[in-house]
Amino acid sequence: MNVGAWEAMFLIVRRELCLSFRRPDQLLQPLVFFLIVTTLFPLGLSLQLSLLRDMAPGVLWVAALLSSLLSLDALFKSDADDGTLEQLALSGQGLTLIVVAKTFAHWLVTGVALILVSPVVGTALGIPGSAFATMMLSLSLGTLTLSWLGAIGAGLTVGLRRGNVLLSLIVLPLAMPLLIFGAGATDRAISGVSPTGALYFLAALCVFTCTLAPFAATTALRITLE
Amino acid sequence: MMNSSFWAMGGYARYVWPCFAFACVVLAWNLWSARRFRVAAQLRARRAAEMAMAGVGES
Amino acid sequence: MWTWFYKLASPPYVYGVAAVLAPWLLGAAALAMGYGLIAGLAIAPPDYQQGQAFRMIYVHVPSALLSLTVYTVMAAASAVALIWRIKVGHAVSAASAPIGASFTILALVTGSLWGRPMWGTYWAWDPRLTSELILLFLYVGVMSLRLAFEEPSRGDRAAALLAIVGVVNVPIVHFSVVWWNSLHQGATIVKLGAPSMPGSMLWPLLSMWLGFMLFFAAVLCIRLQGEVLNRERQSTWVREAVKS
Amino acid sequence: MNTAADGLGVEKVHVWRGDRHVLKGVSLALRPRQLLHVSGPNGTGKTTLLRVVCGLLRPEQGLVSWLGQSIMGVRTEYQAALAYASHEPALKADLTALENLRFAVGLKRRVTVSELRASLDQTGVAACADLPARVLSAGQRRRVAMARVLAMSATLWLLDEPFTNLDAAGTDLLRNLLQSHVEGGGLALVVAHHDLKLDCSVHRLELTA
Repeated sequence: MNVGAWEAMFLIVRRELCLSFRRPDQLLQPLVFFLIVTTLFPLGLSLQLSLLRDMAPGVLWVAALLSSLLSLDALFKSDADDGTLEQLALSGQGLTLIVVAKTFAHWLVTGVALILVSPVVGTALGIPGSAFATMMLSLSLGTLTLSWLGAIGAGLTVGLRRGNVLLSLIVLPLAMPLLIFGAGATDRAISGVSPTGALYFLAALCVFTCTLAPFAATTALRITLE
Repeated sequence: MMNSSFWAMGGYARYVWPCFAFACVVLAWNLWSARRFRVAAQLRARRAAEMAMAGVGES
Repeated sequence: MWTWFYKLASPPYVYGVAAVLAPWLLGAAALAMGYGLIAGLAIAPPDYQQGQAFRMIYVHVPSALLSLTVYTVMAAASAVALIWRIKVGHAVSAASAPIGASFTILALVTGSLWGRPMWGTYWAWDPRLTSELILLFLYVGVMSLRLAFEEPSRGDRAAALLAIVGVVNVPIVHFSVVWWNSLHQGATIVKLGAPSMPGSMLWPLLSMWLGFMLFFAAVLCIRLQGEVLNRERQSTWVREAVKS
Repeated sequence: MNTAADGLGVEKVHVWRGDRHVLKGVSLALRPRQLLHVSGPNGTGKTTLLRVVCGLLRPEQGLVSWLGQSIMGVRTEYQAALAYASHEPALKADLTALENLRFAVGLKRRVTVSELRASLDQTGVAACADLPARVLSAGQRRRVAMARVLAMSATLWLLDEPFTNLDAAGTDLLRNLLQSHVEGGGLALVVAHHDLKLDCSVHRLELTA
């Protein structure tokens, strides 16, 4: 009568989605932060779309990275604070499965929202419609990888009082290759060159992180759960 | 042997000597801070030993 | 052979060995660096391209190599400590972090000083220097994570995991920075590289590198004694060792 | 090695919290149909012992065994067979009591909503099944947590001060639940300050400073 792994994962994802949609304001905050950060750049730089276009991929990607990081802190913290994380850990499903399900649910809530909003932001920054496909594909790979890197960071800093800054300090250096290949792919798509090279590297990074990060995140959580 | 052309470093003296000076600073800092760290640890250990010796309760 | 390895796991043995080795390593480091400095500055001929400016490689290249080696040593010690639960591994990792960070800063400063004559500015996002900068961020991440926990044993394990995750990412970061540099920069600007060198130039570099390695080992031994004492403050052998 | 072949065995467990030697060689054995009442002044490691027993905290020295095997080897099977109620009731404030139960128990075994409502009713909080945990009182939350332990139908109960915030009726209710669980072949390790006044076989473990 034991609950299967997939069934348990599906249940946890439903739990996370149900929890997130109970507090829609916390759902929108990273998104609004993403929009605000991308509006800062034209104000700081210039309003000519031609000039903005060269900066657009970098701006878009840096904003996406920062807004994902913002929401990563809450990945384990809310459950750790009210003790439910221990209940999940002791559910007999193994901590790795819990971490995989929670991180995937977190990506669904934050990453996918970023991807859906990115065309709007892209147009505002002068990115031509032809590049949207590559941009959204690279963003989806990028945010998924970042969610996993963030899961390791969140696992390490969940017990700390002011862990948010430390989380960014830990995760951003690991996310720099992501930014390079992601912005690189979008940049080449804009200039008409085929972005497949950068996209392959990004996909390789994504697969590499998605396979190894769960174990690192589980060890991290086990350290702080003690 | 220590003529002026040696110190001039072919015009690059402005970069070569600060470079080596900073290297000495970093090496000296490493040595000094390591020694200071060890002494502090020994002091703390000695104090902990005296406290334990004097029977002041470790909980 | 295993008894030697097993003895390394016991803190009093490591404390004793570190105390004995430190002065010898320091002496050897001074010798190697002494020869390297004299030969590098005075005896080696100037480079036909960079002139006398090339002599800065005698500090930049060893410190850049060391910054990577020390990170690898830190990650290896962390892996040993995390997998086989040998507490001395955490002490070695905690002791080597600040040394590695200082070498990274040294590599960055000497790199920008060495690049200045070629580029006209002190920083031109050279791929090697950029990777070095990111390595510094990794060092700072590991050190600050270790200090963020009240309980030392938990901070050790968290920093150990981050060190292992970091060491896996170092080659990835380096490769992607090189790819990024070739994408935007092209080969126009001469990259910071050691010129191909005849023997008279090469020997000082090798001895400086050896000197830096020995120096790292010496400072590690000194710092390791402090770290071991901090972690074993309650055990009995510490009371004897400290009383004398 | 008195590892209880059919129950829970703890062998000379040592735990340090920073410089404090919290658990000094604690040993215990618990067999089915037995209850262990752990008591002792604050800060003597009662909660730490519970966290070591349920496998959350790995002791520096010593061994915890379940059915004769070390729990580190069979960690997930062991944790599937236990129900842990921590010091706080551990409920998600935004979820209703029923949802809290469904997501927590649903990970351990397939359970229907009616079963969940039945266990909520058994602990007397059936009325607030659909209220968010945020609005419940401390006593009601404690009862929902108890309903969760009941619904998991685990063989081993690990309860950390389950009587806090409970009124007289709640205390009696909990005592009967413990009684029937232990007599039904279950094991229970309860941390509590006052006497349990149960008439099944109760062992005492006093943790000293």
